[in-house]
Amino acid sequence: AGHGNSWEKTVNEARGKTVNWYMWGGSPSVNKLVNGFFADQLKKKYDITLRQVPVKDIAEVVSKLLVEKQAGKKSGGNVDLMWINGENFRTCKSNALLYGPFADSLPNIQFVNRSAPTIASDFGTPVDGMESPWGSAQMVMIYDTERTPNPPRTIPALIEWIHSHPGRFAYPAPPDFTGSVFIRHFFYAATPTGPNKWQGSYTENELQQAEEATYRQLIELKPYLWRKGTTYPESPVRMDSLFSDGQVDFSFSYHQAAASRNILDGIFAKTVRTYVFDQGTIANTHFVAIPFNAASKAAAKVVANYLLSPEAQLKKADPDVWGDFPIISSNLLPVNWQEKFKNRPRGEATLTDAELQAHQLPEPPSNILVRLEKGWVKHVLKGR
Amino acid sequence: MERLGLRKLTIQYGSTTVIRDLHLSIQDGELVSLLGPSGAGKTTILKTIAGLLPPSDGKIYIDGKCVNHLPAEKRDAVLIFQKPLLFPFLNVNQNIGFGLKMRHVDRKTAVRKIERILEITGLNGLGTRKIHQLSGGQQQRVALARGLILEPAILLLDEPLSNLDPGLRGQMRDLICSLQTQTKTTMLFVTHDQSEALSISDRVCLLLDGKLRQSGTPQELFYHPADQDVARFFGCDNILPCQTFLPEQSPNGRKELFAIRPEDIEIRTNNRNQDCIDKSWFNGTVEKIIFEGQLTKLTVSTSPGYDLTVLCRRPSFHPGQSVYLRFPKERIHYFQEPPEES
Amino acid sequence: MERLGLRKLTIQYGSTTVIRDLHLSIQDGELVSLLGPSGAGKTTILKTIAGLLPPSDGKIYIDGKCVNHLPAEKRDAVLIFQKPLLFPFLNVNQNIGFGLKMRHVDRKTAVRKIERILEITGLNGLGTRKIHQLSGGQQQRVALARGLILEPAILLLDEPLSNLDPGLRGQMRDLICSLQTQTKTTMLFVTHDQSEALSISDRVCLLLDGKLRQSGTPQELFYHPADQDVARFFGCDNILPCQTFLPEQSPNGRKELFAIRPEDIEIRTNNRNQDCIDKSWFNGTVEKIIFEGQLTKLTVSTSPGYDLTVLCRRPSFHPGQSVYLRFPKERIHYFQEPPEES
Amino acid sequence: MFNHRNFLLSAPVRLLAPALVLIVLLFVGGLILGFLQALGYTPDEGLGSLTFAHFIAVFTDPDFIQSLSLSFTISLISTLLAAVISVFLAPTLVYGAEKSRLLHFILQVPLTVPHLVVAVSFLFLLSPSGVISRLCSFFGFLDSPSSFPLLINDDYNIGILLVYIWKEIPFITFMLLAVLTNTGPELNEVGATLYGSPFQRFCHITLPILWPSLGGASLIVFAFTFGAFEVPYLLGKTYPVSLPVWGYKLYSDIDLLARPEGIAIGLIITMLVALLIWFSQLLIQFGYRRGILS
Amino acid sequence: MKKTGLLLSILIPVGFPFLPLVLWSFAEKWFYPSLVPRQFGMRAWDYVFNTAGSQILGSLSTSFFLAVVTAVISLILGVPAGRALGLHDFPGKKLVMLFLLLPIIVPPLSVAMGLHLWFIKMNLAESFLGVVLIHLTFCLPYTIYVLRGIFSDYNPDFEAQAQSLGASPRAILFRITLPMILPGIIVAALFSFLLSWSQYLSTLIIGGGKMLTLPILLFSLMASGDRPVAAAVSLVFIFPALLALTGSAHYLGRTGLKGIR
Ligand SMILES: Nc1ncnc2c1ncn2[C@@H]1O[C@H](COP(=O)(O)OP(=O)(O)OP(=O)(O)O)[C@@H](O)[C@H]1O
Ligand SMILES: Nc1ncnc2c1ncn2[C@@H]1O[C@H](COP(=O)(O)OP(=O)(O)OP(=O)(O)O)[C@@H](O)[C@H]1O
Ligand SMILES: [Mg+2]
Ligand SMILES: [Mg+2]
Repeated sequence: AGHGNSWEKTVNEARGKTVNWYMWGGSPSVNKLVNGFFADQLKKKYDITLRQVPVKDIAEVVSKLLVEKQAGKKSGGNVDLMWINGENFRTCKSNALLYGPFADSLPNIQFVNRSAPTIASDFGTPVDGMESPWGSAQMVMIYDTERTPNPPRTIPALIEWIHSHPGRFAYPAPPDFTGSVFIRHFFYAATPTGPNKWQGSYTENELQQAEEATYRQLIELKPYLWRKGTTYPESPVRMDSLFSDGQVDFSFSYHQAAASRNILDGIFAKTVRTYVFDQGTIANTHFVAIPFNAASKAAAKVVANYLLSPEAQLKKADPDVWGDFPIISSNLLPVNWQEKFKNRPRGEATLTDAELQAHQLPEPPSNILVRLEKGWVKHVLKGR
Repeated sequence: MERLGLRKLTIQYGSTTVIRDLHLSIQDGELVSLLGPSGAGKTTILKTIAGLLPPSDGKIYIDGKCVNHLPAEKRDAVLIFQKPLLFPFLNVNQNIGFGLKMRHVDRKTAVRKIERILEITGLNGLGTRKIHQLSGGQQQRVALARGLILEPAILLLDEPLSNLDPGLRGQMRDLICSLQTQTKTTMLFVTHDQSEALSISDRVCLLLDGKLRQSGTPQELFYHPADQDVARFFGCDNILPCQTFLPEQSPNGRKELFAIRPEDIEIRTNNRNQDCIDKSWFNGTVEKIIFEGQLTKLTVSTSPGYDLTVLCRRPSFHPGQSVYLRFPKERIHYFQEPPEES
Repeated sequence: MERLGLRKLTIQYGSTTVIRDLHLSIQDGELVSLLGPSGAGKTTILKTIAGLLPPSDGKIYIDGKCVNHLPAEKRDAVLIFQKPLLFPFLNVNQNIGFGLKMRHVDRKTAVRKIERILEITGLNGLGTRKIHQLSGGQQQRVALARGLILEPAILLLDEPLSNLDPGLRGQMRDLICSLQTQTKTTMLFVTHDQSEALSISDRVCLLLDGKLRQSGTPQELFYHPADQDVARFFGCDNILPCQTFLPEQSPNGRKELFAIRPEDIEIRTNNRNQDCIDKSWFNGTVEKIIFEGQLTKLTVSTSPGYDLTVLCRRPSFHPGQSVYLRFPKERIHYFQEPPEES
Repeated sequence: MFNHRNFLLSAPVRLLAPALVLIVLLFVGGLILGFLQALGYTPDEGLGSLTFAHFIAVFTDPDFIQSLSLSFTISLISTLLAAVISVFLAPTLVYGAEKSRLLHFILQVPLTVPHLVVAVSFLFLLSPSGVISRLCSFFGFLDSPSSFPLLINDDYNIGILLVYIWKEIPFITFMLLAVLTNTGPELNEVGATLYGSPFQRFCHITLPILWPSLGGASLIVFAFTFGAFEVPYLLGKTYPVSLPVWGYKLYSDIDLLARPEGIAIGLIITMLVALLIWFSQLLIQFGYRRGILS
Repeated sequence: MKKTGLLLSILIPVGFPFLPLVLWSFAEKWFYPSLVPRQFGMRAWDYVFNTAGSQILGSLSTSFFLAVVTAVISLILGVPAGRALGLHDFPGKKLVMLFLLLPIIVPPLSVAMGLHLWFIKMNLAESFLGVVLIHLTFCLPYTIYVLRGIFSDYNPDFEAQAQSLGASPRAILFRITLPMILPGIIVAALFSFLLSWSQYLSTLIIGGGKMLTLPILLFSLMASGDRPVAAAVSLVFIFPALLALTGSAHYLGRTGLKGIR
């Protein structure tokens, strides 16, 4: 009851406030969901004005917070909520840029299986309630059944395919996050003992060997890539255009429902489908966090809580809306909601939950991720 | 009654003195012209009177009151600039009424006044025209009207005719004269054109090198110049030593130079000997003949070694011809003071 | 030898005809001036001759060859514009040598020629000056030199003096005259100033309303105008009906009007009765007296109801005075043709 | 308060003061503060930790030469091309269609379109599947889409150059048009009567007239393209990147240590531009002394 | 004839880049290599005006007010400065001019980076005022540049004439000086407006995304690869600028937008 009481206070405090939610603004469907349904509901339910601030890369916001901290701006900050995970979270956490812990005080956190490793830690960094989960995603390969009836289902097969189809494959240049996740699959393929190796303990030497093998593969692949690897699509979106324009035969997305969305928007042909590698593809969780100097912390918490509500999660999972995985476990939900989640529609190109869950790989710790991105730039891109 | 009085007026731009110790007094209803070559400082004087430039010394009186410390908009002297300077974003009526508006004259009176002034400046029917739809002469008339309508104690006109065609210039000159007679406005009219100054004004003031050299009726300045410079300014190039040409006539030893106007010199061919026995005639040779229309200009070299300029009508000489010349006694002008070195 | 010939030259801007059926012929070594009021089309003619404007009809001959289809740079006619239009990015020498450079004249010859022309235009020592370091008169001289150095078949001068101070204007006029005598360059000199045209040229062509009205020596145009407009242009305002003033002198019935120059009218006070018995004298009343310096302008109303303009020196009349006037027989100019309606 | 008589009569100093204060505070102040930060100043550590290390890090980075030469080539080529085309375009417009208001309006349109939008539209035009590629393929010039040459994110920066040329030609042309209309056709007519052929007139009259403002306009174009971010960011290759893109990437890196280096790159751009102005002034003065210019 | 040829040879290269923007904004389905969209539709425009309407309208008005306020302040400071530089001669004029006009050449990037930290400290970062200030660093010099040109052709005798006709200094300023330089003021305002309107990086650095102007919105949309939406927003972005140009075409006269960047 005490718990409920303090939450009531939070909700009261949040009333009439504005929440500036800084987030990647590159997806019209996400923008539409946030500015439309979410904003309307929050206004109606809590009298909170949700204002989306679209940014190109959330890292810019992290660096902005760093400067604000440096400049001693301890309150009244403009960022109330940010969509974040991985390296950005690690930077924020280690530089004390976050308000919290707050996630465990959200009433709706009860629907989340907090002990699941992908939720308890974010790219190897313990979450500790400093951020609140609100969705998860998995990388899927995208292909056109008309052009490539039998896509390669393993990394080695993909490599072989690229060799025999020069110029028909491209990947975005890391540190773009889609490009980055793609090379992590190569890194896992180059790890003899399998991906789980990096979740536990490993030696520097082992890491270096796997890294070098990864780069060797990628360098060797360069001449067979689109434009002979002299340039890379700078975003997944650019790669999607290349794919839909028939310049390349594959695309991939760190979002399992993106292809269905694109078919609906007329960007992809109706014959486009997705698949996952036999060894699996990487999946992760994305979170929202509240900066240390946020002006409307209470309202931000209410928003974070709302994002975990079955209603918001179901809406978000609708392929017509976005198609993002729900982060809440349906077995923790009331029965009527369990039904709704089970029967929710799926896009025609989206794989089934079972298929996807059977092929999930964890993210490596974010320090490895950063090393891979930097190493790729140095060795593969610049050729040093 | 003295409308305008300047007492020991000195004006400087930075450290260069343009006008030094100027005295001037203009009576009610007079039209005085201020004549001087380009750069003499005429505009400078008008601007100072109008209050647009501060004098560095001296006093300015308008209607008997010293106005040195009044800003331009409070002085009852209106300056009309050389260029019409009509406000291009206002029409003719609005331009003419500008000064009235600034003085908060009520609309009705203003309209009546504007109508009357349009009438007397011959601008009827042009009231609603835009400025760029007017010819140069019309623009200048609007500028005049704009000043006249305020009925200032004194109207200062800065070469209002110099931007006009010769034909128009004559018309405008007549217009100003007739306006002056009609409205009795006191005017100070600045010009660098002597015939303009001589023909238009009651009194001419000649300004040379920042000083007022002579002031008087047009005839006084033209026929009785105060010094050599004044004489030369009015086209009297023949300034000669008394000793050489008039050894016995020289009334007293002090006078060293005299002037004779080119059109006053008598000239004859020297073959009609019968008349030339008079001692007052002397020899010369025609060097150059330039036909200038009404008068023809001869350059005649004389035996004492002086080149004389002679103006005469329809001469029948030819270059190289030997002629007789005479200076009619009554036309010789002796300078009042010993001429300065220049 | 004919240097320049214009035959039935017609020039239009769009659909308005500025020059109609112009004939003109200029012989080798002549200095002809083309005189006309502002807007008469003088510049237009020069530009057409120089090849900068295409004529809409007629032929242009230079040195006997028809040049209608040659572009400006291939015509042997050099135009000197009203403004000096010196190239600001070149110094004096480079400006003067511009035409030689265009003709690929070798450096040595060019330097020699430039030196000579600097000499005769009085610009010695200014060769390396920048343009903006020159006075207005010097700039105009450089412009002249720049044309003269090319020794063109004909040099076209467009009011080269009109931008200069009166003092400088006289000097430059003399310079052009002396250059013309020295270099024997054929020149067509455009001006709107009659005294300039009369004093400078061998022959004057008067352009009015797009037509060549009269062409002849300065004296011919001044004293024997071809028609009323020409007479009026040269300041002869007294154009009178023969019947009223000269009933018996009228040589034949066809002549309806005559002209008498204002300075040619004899005028006397009518109190000296002894002389005025002659029938040729008639009565008048002085209306207005304007002192203009050398001459004084009288407006005299006559009993037949005409206002005459009379110019005389040092008159002793006063307005309202009754005077006697006479038209000397030999000064009366009958027009050759019946005057047109205007 | 604002005194109207002061506005009309007072000394230039008082008229200039407000603008000068603002520019000195913001512009000069910004540069100085930037310099301090590039030297490692942080509010926490104060002035004690100043060091040239960040500048040295930038200068010794092998990417620096690459980025510099990339930025320099883009600016130089686009400036040169735009200047050359404008020099021919401006006289054609003045002597060919002086009074055409429509033409002038059309030519002004590119001036109002932001670089960002131009970059977007050229992306749509030039990309491998862009409108031009589609046109080529429609008319059968292409056998496969990948045979269309790479014009965006390419080795030769064709896309960036085209955007700049499209934007800057009108800019330079308008500067030149103003000079030509102010000068009027008379000098050219003088040249014609002094025997100059059209080509000689172009070389000996039109060019010298245009030279000063052409130089000024080109300088502005060069400096602008040298310091601009949007176009190379959107249309440039993945690697190497132009100096401003590199600078901003470092500045907004989540690694705080990269920030002074980013600011250092911004200042290096500023210094290079200042150097360029100084050098061109020197050239002009040299030209004066030698009598090449006047 | 020749004129028409010239007109076309200008119109085509100028107009061509607008073609893909217009086509894409109405494209529903447009796969390579078809020359024109296979299916036209209003999806993108629907997104711009309905779905994201409030956001786009919001950034449109942010951009607009930013540009207008910047232009107005530039004029208030720039008119006196332009007058001093155009009308008066004084020692050190060249140096002052260099100072005032240098920001035209120096990229705003460096200044914005330098000021950012202090703007945060003074609570100017992510504020309207802060962004106005950073825009002023390059808009004001442009305004001064334009007005200096206007004032160097300006005849102060008009003011003297008005004063002699009895106008007080205040009346002279509002009834003579400002009307006389109105074309210059319009051009200068347009310059400032356009410069501020299309500014991206310095707005981003100082505004930090909070000042959501059109360029920032367009930039984040560019990442989406939704070409129809990007094209539609681009067109929305150009439109007010073109409108401003058309509206002031009368004042621009023959010299036009000389010197705008
Ligand atoms: N603002 C000024 N600063 C310095 N000197 C000036 C200024 N205005 C005029 N002068 C100088 O003062 C002298 C007188 O100038 P002013 O304009 O009064 O002559 P002006 O008699 O009106 O000549 P004009 O007939 O050419 O109009 C000239 O030598 C001129 O160079
Ligand atoms: N480019 C033009 N287009 C149309 N009409 C013109 C043009 N140039 C001149 N005119 C008209 O042609 C007529 C003759 O002009 P022109 O310049 O030849 O006169 P001008 O005799 O040289 O006059 P001024 O003495 O003023 O120089 C004038 O009525 C003028 O308005
Ligand atoms: Mg003057
Ligand atoms: Mg002319």
